[in-house]
Amino acid sequence: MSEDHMNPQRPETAAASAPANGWAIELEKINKRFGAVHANKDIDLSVARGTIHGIVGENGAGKSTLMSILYGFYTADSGTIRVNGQVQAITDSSHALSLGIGMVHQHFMLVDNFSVLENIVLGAEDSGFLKPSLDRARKELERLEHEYDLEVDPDAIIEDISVGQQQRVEILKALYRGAETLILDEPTGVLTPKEADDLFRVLRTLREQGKTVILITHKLREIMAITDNVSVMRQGQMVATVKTSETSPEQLAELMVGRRVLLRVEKGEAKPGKTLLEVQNLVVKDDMGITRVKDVSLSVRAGEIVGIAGVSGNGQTELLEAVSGMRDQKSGNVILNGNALSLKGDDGAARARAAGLAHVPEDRQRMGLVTNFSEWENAILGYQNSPDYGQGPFLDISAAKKRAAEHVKLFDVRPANINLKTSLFSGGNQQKIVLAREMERDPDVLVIGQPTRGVDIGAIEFIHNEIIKMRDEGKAILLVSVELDEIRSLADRIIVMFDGVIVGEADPATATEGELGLMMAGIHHNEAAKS
Amino acid sequence: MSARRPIPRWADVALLPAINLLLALIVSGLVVLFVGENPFHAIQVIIYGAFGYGEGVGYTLYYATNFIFTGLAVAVAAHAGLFNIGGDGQAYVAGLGAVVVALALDQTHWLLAMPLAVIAAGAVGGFWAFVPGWLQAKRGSHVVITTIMFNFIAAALMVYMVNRVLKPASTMAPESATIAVGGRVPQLREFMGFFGYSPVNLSIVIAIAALIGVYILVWHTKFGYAMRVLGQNPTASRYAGISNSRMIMITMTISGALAGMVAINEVMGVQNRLVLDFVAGAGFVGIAVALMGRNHPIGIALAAVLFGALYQGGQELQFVIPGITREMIVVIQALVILFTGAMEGLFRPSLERAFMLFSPEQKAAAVAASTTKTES
Amino acid sequence: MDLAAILSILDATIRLSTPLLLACLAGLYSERAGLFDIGLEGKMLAAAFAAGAVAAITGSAWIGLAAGMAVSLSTALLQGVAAITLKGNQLIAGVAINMLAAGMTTFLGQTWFSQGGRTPPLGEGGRFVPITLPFANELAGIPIIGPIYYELISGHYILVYIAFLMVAVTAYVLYRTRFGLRLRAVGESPKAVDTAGISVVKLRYQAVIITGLLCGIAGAYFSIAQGSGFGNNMTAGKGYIALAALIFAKWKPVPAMFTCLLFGFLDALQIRLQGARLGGVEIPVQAIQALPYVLTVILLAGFIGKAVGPKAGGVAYTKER
Amino acid sequence: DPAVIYDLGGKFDKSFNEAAYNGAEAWKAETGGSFLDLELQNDAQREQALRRFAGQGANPIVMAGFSWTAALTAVASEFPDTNFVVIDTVVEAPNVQSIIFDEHTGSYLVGVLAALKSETGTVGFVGGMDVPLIHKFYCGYAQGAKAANPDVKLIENYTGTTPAAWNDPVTAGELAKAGVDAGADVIFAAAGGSGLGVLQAMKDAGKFSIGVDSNQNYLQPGSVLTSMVKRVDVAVKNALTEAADDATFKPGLTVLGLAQDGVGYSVDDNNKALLTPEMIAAAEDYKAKIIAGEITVHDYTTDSTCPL
Ligand SMILES: Nc1ncnc2c1ncn2[C@@H]1O[C@H](COP(=O)(O)OP(=O)(O)OP(=O)(O)O)[C@@H](O)[C@H]1O
Ligand SMILES: Nc1ncnc2c1ncn2[C@@H]1O[C@H](COP(=O)(O)OP(=O)(O)OP(=O)(O)O)[C@@H](O)[C@H]1O
Ligand SMILES: [Mg+2]
Ligand SMILES: [Mg+2]
Repeated sequence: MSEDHMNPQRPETAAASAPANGWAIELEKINKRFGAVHANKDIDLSVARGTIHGIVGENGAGKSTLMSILYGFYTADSGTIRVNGQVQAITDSSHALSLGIGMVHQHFMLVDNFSVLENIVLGAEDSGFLKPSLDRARKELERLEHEYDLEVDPDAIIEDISVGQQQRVEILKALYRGAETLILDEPTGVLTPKEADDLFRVLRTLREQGKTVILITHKLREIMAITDNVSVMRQGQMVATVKTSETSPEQLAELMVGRRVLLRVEKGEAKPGKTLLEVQNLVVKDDMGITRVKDVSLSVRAGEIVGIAGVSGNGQTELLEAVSGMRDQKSGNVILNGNALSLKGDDGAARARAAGLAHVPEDRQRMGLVTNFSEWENAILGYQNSPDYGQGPFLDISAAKKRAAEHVKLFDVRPANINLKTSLFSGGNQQKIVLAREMERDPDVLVIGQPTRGVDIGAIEFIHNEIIKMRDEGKAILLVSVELDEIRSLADRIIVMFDGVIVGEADPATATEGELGLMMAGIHHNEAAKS
Repeated sequence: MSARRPIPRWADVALLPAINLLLALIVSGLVVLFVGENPFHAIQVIIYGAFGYGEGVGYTLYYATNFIFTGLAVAVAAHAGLFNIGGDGQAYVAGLGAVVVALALDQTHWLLAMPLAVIAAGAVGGFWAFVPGWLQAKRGSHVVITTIMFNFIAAALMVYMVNRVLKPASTMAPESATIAVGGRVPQLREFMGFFGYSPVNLSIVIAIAALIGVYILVWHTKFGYAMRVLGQNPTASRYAGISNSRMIMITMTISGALAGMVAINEVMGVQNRLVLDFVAGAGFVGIAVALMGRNHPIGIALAAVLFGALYQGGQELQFVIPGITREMIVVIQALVILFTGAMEGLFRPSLERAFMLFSPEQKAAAVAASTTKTES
Repeated sequence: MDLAAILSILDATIRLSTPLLLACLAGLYSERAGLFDIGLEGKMLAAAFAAGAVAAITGSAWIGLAAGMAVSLSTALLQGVAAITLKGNQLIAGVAINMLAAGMTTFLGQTWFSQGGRTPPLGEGGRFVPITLPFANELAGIPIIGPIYYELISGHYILVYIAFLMVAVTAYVLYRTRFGLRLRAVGESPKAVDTAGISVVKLRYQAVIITGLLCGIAGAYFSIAQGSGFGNNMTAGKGYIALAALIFAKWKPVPAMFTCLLFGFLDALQIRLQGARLGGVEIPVQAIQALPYVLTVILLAGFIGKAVGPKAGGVAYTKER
Repeated sequence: DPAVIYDLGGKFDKSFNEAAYNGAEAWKAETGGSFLDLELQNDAQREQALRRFAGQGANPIVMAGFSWTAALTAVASEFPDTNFVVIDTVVEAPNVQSIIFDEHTGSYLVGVLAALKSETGTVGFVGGMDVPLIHKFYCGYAQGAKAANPDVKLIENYTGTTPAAWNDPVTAGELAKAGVDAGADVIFAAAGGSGLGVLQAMKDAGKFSIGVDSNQNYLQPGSVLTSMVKRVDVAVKNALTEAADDATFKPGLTVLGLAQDGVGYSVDDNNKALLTPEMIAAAEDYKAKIIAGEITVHDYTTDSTCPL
């Protein structure tokens, strides 16, 4: 990479002179357009071998696009890629793999109904027959697992294992293919702190072995904790590359968003009122008939936020679905505003809404949105039968559009185009669309799952403030998040779930991360307190 | 690779289909040439036969009426994510509803008989789709299998009903008694001499109403909204408080009822009696019509007229050029489906490139892109 | 029912399920690769015609079979170009193929043979003959086992044995080979396949080729084994039934075999029940003719439950605009 | 020019449409004339085709099939100067000749032959679809078989319920095989193109079949016992000659039965060896009695019942 291509506004960077081990990856003047969107504009990026290089940036800044180009999944419109100093025209993923570049995508690229082993050998089989490949992979896997302390059951089916484990499979997949440079796109978005720690331990081991890691994340804490260098992108451009040791979260946040961001949640005392949501001895099964929620009781009062912490897959999802009427309870009761939620029919969610509940689902793309619908159509999802959106059987489109426009304005959804398909909005903005819809109905009870998953820090700040505002208006809020930080800063009471039961309750003001972590691992409160 | 951009909407909905249709006609022309006839003459005859004179137009519209009904039936189900292959069977059994009402009321007036027959045919056709819908909703039985099976069951049922129940004992032909004038749907030619002897009848008004009705249903009612949510994302529809099972059953019923309207056109409008296999594959043509019309009423109307024109134009071709047989006409229809439906993307890349060249700013970008590309 | 009657019905079951099974396995490859195929009917019909025509001309069943497979293959590739390369709607592609085959076969048949689209009846050699398995005659005398071996196992066309062999081959390929792994993966998640460095397009074409070849055998079975010469539309909707069987079997090879045997059995049963009486009253023949379809629906609703196909089925794979 | 319009089965249905076509071709060969013809695709085209040909001045217009009643009734009066000939149904109009065949009597004779040929005492019937005309064949056949052998067992089968029933030799062949397994050694096929499957299956089984409509004995020589011929070809050929001229045109009903050789059983080199002189004698005896009115064969289509 030559000096004269340097962007003059760019703060002087770690990338200026060649590092001791040389560059693993050098990108020069990369451009990529998607129709009218200029996703990558003249991007330069150099990654030193044997380092962990972070990339941060707002939603839609072009991070994933850049990495997809490096991985050969997209082709750049122009620009040069050097791998180990050699110019390469990476035409497809198999080419990237052969150059020792592996990638763990933001949305995992796994075959859900395959076993771990099958996913790992897919595309890297030794011969036409599967058995020798699988046998060799099993041995190799044992070695890798041992070397990096990455434990997964090779015969487990992907859809049965937790996201954390799925991610390990993705990493193992890359390592199995001999990756020297590993790209991770938002790897911790779905991980618990413990799982994230495990991941970082693995990444450090990789670095020790001389491998290179590129890490995209929205969590500045992680950047500070693990990376050597960090690059910041904004609106398709690379705005800075700095040594991590020479920067601070505040500076990074400002570079990303272009303004100061408050990295803490500011909230006053909770003033709890009467109980609005009560769950009594709830038992819930999942689609496979496995009992996921085992005799859970809890209550949420007006004006308080109850946070449910726990490693994902411990029944939170089914709890949320049962409370919001999407899934029938096997036994027990869900009482909304004093009325038990009826189990009749498969439209329970409508009855829950009628009783004053709003629901921000964990998985916005699968549940909270119809991604093929335009923004305005999504703005009425779940409330389509409300008289606000038309008398009798007819749908009043202009009323719906008007409401959608209000949502867009209030929640600063970008782009502010209510006719755009929601699949074309970034994750953060998709989340805002869902939040706006659910919050603006003025519900008594708000149930929220993973409110800031994959959302950039600017949007997180906004979303957290909105949730606090709801609480202060006297709503009962049940919050599920795998982000301990988030739970601790938002919740007034914390309930920890493990294996379908509540293992303890904690006060966010006093509970330490260690205590919570132990409870999330299934160790009961008192035991946790003792240890 | 060269940069592209999506072609303008008008080109997408008009130019591209026109090019595709042209290609289909060219390939069909080769088939015509193969049997030693003049392809240009053949195309001329098809177009003239379909649109060139009143009676031809009437026949085109009569066929289109059927295809609108079956196309809408497929489309409505498709919006809810259901693939109804059973339009043929639903239309067929609906004939029972139509003929029973028509025969019972044929001494009164069509103003009484027709609405009641519409209800009866709709109910029977709807029922024939409701059962697969119910099985899908409650038992998870794949609606594609069940509707295929119901087509065969309908055929068996109708052979029995026509020969053993509806057929007057003394007649030779397997058909019901003839419906008297009071039970017939008036022909358009009674009001508009233009249509000659063609059988286009007031059913086309029902078809137009159905087009508008489906448009309103799908895009302007809460039910239609719920239907589309289900079709796009069944998990999201549960989240939205929509009863998926109820939606499936109701949608299938509506779909079957629409297919059932074919019976009004055929039984009361054309044949004046129930004959075996009166649907003549219109249910299957409906699949192509709906797919080519992209499940939108306007598209369906256009596709239905296209197929109507191919049927009628094809018949004209047989009259005028004896060397052309009915199988060749099926081949031509298939080619039209192939090129305008399945291979509609054939020219999209070239069109995209062509439009690039007409857009100056894009042209500059493309040139820039290609030069940097060659440098690297 | 005596043994002879049972053997008669089971024998017919095997004959009737063979083309269904071949078509069903054919569909399995495409659908596992994420391509809906309602064009099985058309490919079989085209193959039946080609096999019948070529066998009539050359007098060789084997050349006829090869011709049937070649024509079915090219038809499948046409469908593949539409659905894979041009990313056209897979259902329309299937519908078009079905219509094209229906029209083309009769049209060409009439042009070439002037028998209304039929191909000339086949003489010796033009048609497959049932094969007698080793020792069938010797063992025929042994009670129970003998007749079962002689009537049921032995004495079928070679294509029948190929069909059943293909079940084992398919199961092996699908679950024990690299190709099978990739095939199953591409129908579930083409993106995962693509990022693993495998060409989705190539894989889907490979699947389409196998589909074409198997449909070719199925079609040839109609015209040069079970039948003698091609007749218009002689596949009579079997392609749709095969599709139903595939869904019924949840896209798995061994269940596909049992489903096709079941469908074949129901058909054989229907044939033998015509004219049956219930409580002294003759059951209308139409009721018996509808029986296989009614029973299928009942079995499906009662015992099979939800069939969830390959997740990526029906959509073309686009990685980039 | 005269015109011939075929029914939905198409010109080459191995059944009456094909016979009509053959008749027209024979007329052409004999007279050197030419004719127009058309295959229908659906019922709505019947009136269209009639008007079209009549409007073009085609005369006479000949059509085959029992479904023409309504269309011809409507159109005949519009073209009083055109002569129409319809086969298999009756339309009453001054310019229409309706030709119907006594299929039941012809079938009766092949029933007699079948019963006499059968060694098992079981004879079969495979029809295309369970429609009245096919029932008429069956009912005559059954009466004849019973007459020749009162203990005869009859197996009655139909190929299907969709239009494919007329073109499904595979299913028809399976029906024949099932019949053989149930003891039948002679099977009468009245199933259009499907019948070929019966002929083939019976040949494969080393048993006997009976063809229909045209003389099908040549299709599987030595296995086709005889064919129940229905001389649609002769009717068409005669119609093309006679109806062209008003002087020879015979409007009204023409019934072609055994006496007119409109129906009958075929004997030629292909099946001579299969029929013993006694069998032929018996058949001729029944034929004479039917013609003389000593035996009445019930016609199913008169009341939709079959007295068995
Ligand atoms: N396949 C695509 N087609 C069209 N536009 C795209 C496509 N992928 C990305 N874009 C556009 O490119 C821009 C950059 O997207 P990219 O996925 O790289 O963002 P990102 O930085 O990874 O964001 P996030 O933090 O949300 O993951 C987006 O604003 C989007 O509009
Ligand atoms: N097919 C597409 N067409 C247009 N834009 C797209 C497409 N796919 C993704 N994008 C855009 O790419 C950007 C990022 O997409 P990506 O899938 O990485 O984000 P996400 O997971 O939805 O959200 P998050 O932002 O943080 O992770 C978004 O701006 C999105 O709108
Ligand atoms: Mg991203
Ligand atoms: Mg993202």
